[in-house]
Amino acid sequence: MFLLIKFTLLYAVVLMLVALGGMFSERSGVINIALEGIMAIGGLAGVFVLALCGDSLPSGVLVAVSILASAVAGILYSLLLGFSAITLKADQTIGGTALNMLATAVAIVAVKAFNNSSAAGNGAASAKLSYSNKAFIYKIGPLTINIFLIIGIIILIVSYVFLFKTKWGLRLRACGEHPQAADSVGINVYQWRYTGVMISGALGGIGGFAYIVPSVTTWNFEVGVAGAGFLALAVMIFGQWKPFNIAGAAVFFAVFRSLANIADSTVLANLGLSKNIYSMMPFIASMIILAFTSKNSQAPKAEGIPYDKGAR
Amino acid sequence: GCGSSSEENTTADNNQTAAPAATEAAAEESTEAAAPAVSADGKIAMITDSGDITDESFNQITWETCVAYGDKNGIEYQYYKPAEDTDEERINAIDLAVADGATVIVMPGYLFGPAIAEEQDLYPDVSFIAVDVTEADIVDLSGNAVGISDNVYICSFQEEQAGYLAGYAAVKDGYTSLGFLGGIAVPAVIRYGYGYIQGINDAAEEMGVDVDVKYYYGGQFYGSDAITARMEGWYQDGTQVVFACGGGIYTSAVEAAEQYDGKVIGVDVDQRPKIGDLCITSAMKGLGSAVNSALDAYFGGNWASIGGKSEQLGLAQGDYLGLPTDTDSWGFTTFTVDEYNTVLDGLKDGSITVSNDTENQPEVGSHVTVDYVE
Amino acid sequence: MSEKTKDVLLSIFASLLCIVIGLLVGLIILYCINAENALDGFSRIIKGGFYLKPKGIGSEIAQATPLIMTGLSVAFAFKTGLFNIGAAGQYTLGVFGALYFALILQMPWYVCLLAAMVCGAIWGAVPGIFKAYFNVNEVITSIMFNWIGLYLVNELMYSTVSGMYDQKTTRTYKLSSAAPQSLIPDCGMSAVFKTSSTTIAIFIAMAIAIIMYVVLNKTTFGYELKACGFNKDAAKYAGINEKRNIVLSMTISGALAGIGAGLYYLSGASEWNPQVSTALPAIGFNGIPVALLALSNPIGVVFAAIFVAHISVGGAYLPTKYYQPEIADLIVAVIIYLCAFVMLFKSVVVSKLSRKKAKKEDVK
Amino acid sequence: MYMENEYVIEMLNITKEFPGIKANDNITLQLRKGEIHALLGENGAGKSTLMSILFGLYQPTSGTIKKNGQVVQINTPNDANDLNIGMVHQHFKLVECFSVLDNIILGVEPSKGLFLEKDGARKKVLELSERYGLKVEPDALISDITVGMQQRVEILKMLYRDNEVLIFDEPTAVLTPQEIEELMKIMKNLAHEGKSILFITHKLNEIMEVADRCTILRKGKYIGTVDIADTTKEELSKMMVGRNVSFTVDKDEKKPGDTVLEVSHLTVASRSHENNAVRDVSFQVRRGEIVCIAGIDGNGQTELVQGLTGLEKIGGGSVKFLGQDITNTTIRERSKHGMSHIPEDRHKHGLVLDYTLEQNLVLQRYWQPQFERAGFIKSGEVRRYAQKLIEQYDVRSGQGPVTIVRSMSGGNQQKAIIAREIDKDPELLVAVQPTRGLDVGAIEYIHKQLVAQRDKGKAVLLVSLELDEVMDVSDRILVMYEGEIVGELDPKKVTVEELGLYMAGAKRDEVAKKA
Ligand SMILES: Nc1ncnc2c1ncn2[C@@H]1O[C@H](COP(=O)(O)OP(=O)(O)OP(=O)(O)O)[C@@H](O)[C@H]1O
Ligand SMILES: Nc1ncnc2c1ncn2[C@@H]1O[C@H](COP(=O)(O)OP(=O)(O)OP(=O)(O)O)[C@@H](O)[C@H]1O
Ligand SMILES: [Mg+2]
Ligand SMILES: [Mg+2]
Repeated sequence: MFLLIKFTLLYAVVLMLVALGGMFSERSGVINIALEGIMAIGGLAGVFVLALCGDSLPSGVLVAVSILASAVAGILYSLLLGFSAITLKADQTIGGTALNMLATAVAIVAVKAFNNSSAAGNGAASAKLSYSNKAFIYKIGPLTINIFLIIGIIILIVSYVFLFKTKWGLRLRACGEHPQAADSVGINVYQWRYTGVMISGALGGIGGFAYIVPSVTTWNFEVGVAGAGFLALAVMIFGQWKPFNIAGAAVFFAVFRSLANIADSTVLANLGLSKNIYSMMPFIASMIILAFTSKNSQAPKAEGIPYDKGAR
Repeated sequence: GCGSSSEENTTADNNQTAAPAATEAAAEESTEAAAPAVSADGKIAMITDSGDITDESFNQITWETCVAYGDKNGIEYQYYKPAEDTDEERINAIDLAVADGATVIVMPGYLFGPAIAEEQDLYPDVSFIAVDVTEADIVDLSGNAVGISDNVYICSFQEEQAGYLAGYAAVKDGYTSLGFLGGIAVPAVIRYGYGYIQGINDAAEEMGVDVDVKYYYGGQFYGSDAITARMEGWYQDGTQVVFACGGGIYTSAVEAAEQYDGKVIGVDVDQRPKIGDLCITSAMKGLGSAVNSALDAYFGGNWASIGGKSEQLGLAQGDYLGLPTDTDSWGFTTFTVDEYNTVLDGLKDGSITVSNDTENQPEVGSHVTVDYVE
Repeated sequence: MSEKTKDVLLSIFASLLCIVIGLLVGLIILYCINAENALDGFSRIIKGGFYLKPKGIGSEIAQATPLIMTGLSVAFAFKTGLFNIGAAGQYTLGVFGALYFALILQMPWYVCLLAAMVCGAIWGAVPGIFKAYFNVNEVITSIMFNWIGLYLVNELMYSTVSGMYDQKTTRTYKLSSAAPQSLIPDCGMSAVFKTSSTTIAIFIAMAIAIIMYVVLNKTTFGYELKACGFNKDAAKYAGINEKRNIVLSMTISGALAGIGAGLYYLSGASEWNPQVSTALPAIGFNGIPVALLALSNPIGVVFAAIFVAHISVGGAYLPTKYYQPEIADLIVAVIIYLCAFVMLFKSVVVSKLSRKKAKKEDVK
Repeated sequence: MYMENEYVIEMLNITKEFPGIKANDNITLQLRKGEIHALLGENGAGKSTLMSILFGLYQPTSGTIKKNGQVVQINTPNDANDLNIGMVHQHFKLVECFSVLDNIILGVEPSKGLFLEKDGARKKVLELSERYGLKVEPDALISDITVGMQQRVEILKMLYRDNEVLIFDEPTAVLTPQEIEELMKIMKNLAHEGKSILFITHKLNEIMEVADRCTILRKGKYIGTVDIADTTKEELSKMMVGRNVSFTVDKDEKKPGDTVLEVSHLTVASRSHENNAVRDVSFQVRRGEIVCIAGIDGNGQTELVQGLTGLEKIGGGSVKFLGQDITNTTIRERSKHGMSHIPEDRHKHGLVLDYTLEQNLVLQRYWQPQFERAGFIKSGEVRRYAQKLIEQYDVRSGQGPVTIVRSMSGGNQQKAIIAREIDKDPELLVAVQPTRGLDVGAIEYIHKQLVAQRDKGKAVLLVSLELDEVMDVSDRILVMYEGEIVGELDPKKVTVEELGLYMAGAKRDEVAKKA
């Protein structure tokens, strides 16, 4: 049971962080299908920091620096989406898809080049990085939690406050709902859309790092983040672009994801369901729920439509 | 701990020291002896089957052996990765290697069977060394069995014997709740696993204790969050030791073991130096030394001694399999090296037999329950 | 020159521009990693399958075939206003259909191909139904059904249906030995390319591309589908059943991806490995850049797919001593990223041209 | 007044080019403090463009802007705001899912520390609304309030920002005569308080009523500025189009025949607003008459037409067409039976903008044997047919039949639709706002076509928001208010004012409902 709670929390925080990122991007009007790739790049940067200066820094500093690195890398990578979707007004879904494919290739080549330079250099380095995650993990009684749980809760609350209690939130949302209206009252739509995309980059990057670090100490970048980014997109839609709903949806998805991995050590082992079945379930569940809720979807009205100041 | 880079520790030299003592010594000797005869005008090519040379398993061990051999003797080497996981691309990779001037091609993995069948006669001047490949694997693309030609040497190992030893020793040492975490269910992995269960069974019957085993293939040769989670579940559920048998997948078992004071059994080479004390032993096979001696035969002008041969290397043939017995690597508390040697002898002289059937799950007695997790 | 040919030339120019930039980036990457061998590596990529004649050409053909189909799948959806990111899932289902009919039912190849098509079609239809009747965006549904499909197929092949998965090779049984009647005939092509799996599949794919071109441009059915794609409200106004058409578009799109799987696996080149469960077939996703590169023109898809197969194969011939094989993936990915801008390149060129024209007219 | 020659705003020699068109060509406009200055011109004359430049949405290609005699740069709406210039746009710029208050404060949000502080804003808004008679509910969502209230929100947005120069772009197009009356009062009130107002409208009466001066544009060029006191409606319209315009339509007495369309107790649900749905509507349309549905935008006309034409599901009641019950038949069936439909939104429904002109001209008929054989389109036949229509209806475009429709001007797009729908030779022509946004010449032409249909003995159901059109073209007027028909009127007997009362729901005729 503790294990189920542990893994549910672990995955839920990841999904929530990334889904919140997606929410910011979409609330500003940009569909961010590149979350999967952003996660991979953010995770890569964070892990690089851990692998490079894992021993030389005090753990508090290490945690801060590595998380910062993942956020910054996520932001930088998300700027590629911003550039294509906002500045060049290209199709957002297509740009995002391209970035997803690019991310894995970049991560593999980068890790291999890194391993090559530090190892024998015979061209045979692996796409794996090893690191220590001790600084991120805490034990409370029988329950193991990681630092991202705390960060996640803080970010959840901050997201809510930012979006609904500050003027920036109001402006960001206006850009996703009616960019012409925002523009006409002097709000710089391009700037806010970049802001939205960059926040999603930061949260996606941290989310990718949070996905990789607490559970393992070696990561093979050939798999990217194994579909977690797409799952987060589903969580975001499921959560109807609202922070607390997203948190709830993340927990729901996380329960199934955990079960897929640990069902054989719980009472559910008697059901004899295979991992594949558990893996399928959150997707099927969200499809069913989407079918019932989509009629009154809360999706930002202007999402996916490039804003062209000159257009009428 | 395991936080250190895996690269340094998995070098070929480590392989060699990790290989069973007798074989290793033999390999060393022959290298030394044949050294003057080694002609450097060959070129080694190694081709991976479906994985990467960084799988921390057969591909990597083979590659590192080739690298060490090449560096030592000043021979050029390169590896090739087929564009796709298909026989055709493996064939293309052989063509490419030959086109690049390779004179001896090393191929680890039973998947090379059809490629060898198709290519062996096309390049009579090129020598092929295939490990983990059996005669049954050498079929042409339509599935008809083909004999091997003189320019081909294939060998495979009786991993079930190493697995047997590991399982037997673990139960003898007092463990009653065990796990098997395989990588991809390739025949070698299955043989390890099924041997492991047979060893567990024999020890449990002997001692009359009840033992339960969880048995699972992760489907990958690397650790990941999902596998770690599963292992945490096992350890938390009472599993005491897990035989992590699939390249880098051991990292997940180790992660989980560290949190729950569990133990791990390594595979292929002695993994205790890499993993640390929670690795109680490793089921080893002499893959590196087999490759090494085959290369020696080729470059030493003795190809004829192995060409056209298909060898199934087991304890009857030499010390190709076993557990590490150095005091540094001996992680058992009650089980002794003497007891180990007794079983080892039994396997060598055939008084103990281990089935190598990979199609059917091994039969177990009333003391053992195996939970095959899907 | 008529407007239409001008437009076609402009499209081709934009696509070529994107390819050239992508390749240049690739060359720069090669230089950064190992300057000495960059040119040699680059020439291997450019030569593609021709570096290893004739087998390399054979494998280029083998890889291009399913790519044409997934490219057509995505392009067809694009033409009808939908983004089918689910080709990977439909392809996966297609694999199951083809192999089930081949290995279990021992059917001739065309029946198996049909089965692959139907399975893909079903997996495409579902997002279509969700879009038409529940107003759920097809992108998100397709993504979800990709994963559902992958887990489902793996579950079916690995444990539910016995007789498909070969324990010994850890993948499905080889068709050449277990179901030779299900292999697509090669009509002597294998001999030409010294391969075993170069079959007429490539011609089937090309024929389908031509059929798709005709259907989209010459028939009332294509007229309706495209009308729905451009403006579904106007289509509805014109009495076209736009919901049915959305479902139909996605169904056909899925069927095309399914056929792609059938053509590939029924050629006997490869077997499905249900244990590698974390990855969707890349061929499904690579259909997207192929379609983009071709600006969704079915004939263009054929060339784009061959091009992508060409540099992928070439990438595999990179000397591993200096370069990781993934460099090829990286270059393809860069080209894909640039593909998102093909339309943009095109409109930039158009506006440059029209500005020039306007200036000329001003002068007059 | 001592500031007689002091201008608040001067736009001097403004030129604005769009690709292929000079929307403003050397235009000069001077606005005095405290005056209401009207801006008049045909569609596409460049009025909105000029105002957008003043508001910082567009940058002029050349020319200067002065505020109080100082040259200023207005690069963004922010700059305009800083100069106290505000604008109510032709199409409201309100975020639908935000509250009224949020829309008003957007861009100038009062904050305390990091957080929004709305209480002060709410007080200020209520004060302003009290002072200028602009009734709003600060916490209602925009999507839930009427168009009239939305406009008040737009005005409050400007007042909240303490703007001195107020631009109104066609503010009256969507209002009832009574609401227009009210707005005129508010504008005078504002001008009296010292605000300077720029006012765009197509309605000469309004200019005559409130404006002090009027600047006229034609095809992007400056024609002149006149004092309203010294001019007449006729003079203004002549300056605007360059010729005398007849404001009336010539037509004979109507000779109604059999009933073509019979609607009884029709109910249609609405997608967006509960109160816009059609509720229990009954009426008939006969051969040889033009029946007009009048009403303010958003009172159920759209849904009514969508129900009749099959675009929307009918909730209750029945529709009989040529004696047959078509309540639940498909759009295609209705079309086959002889119903034509000129849709309200030509871009949304009427045209596939990315198709060529010829493809659009067969949009309703491509499946007929004339154009189809064995599933294939007879492209030669389509070309011939398109050429015929283009010639007959004088549809102008760059490349004839193969022009992509998106590149055609709005007027010609509309003509293409009208050609297509009329050439179907329908029994019933449903025309929704067929002249929306068109210039006078085009309007004249379309009205002639409608009357010609009627004279051929066809039935015409016209839906229009333009009172002039309603009065001129129709033979019978049905007024819709909040989804119901509240009056059946004879255009020859009713006055515009009375019609306005019906439209505003102030007057209703119970007899009409039972018809
Ligand atoms: N963003 C734009 N891009 C291209 N052309 C434009 C753009 N905005 C306006 N135009 C063109 O400039 C001309 C003037 O348009 P404008 O909207 O100013 O007219 P208007 O006088 O306001 O007309 P209306 O009475 O219909 O509102 C038109 O021909 C229009 O097509
Ligand atoms: N979005 C656009 N894309 C391309 N061209 C445009 C666009 N908008 C306007 N134009 C061009 O501007 C010219 C005038 O268009 P505009 O729409 O103002 O015409 P209009 O007769 O005033 O009709 P409307 O009632 O739609 O305003 C047309 O020739 C058209 O080609
Ligand atoms: Mg206009
Ligand atoms: Mg205007």
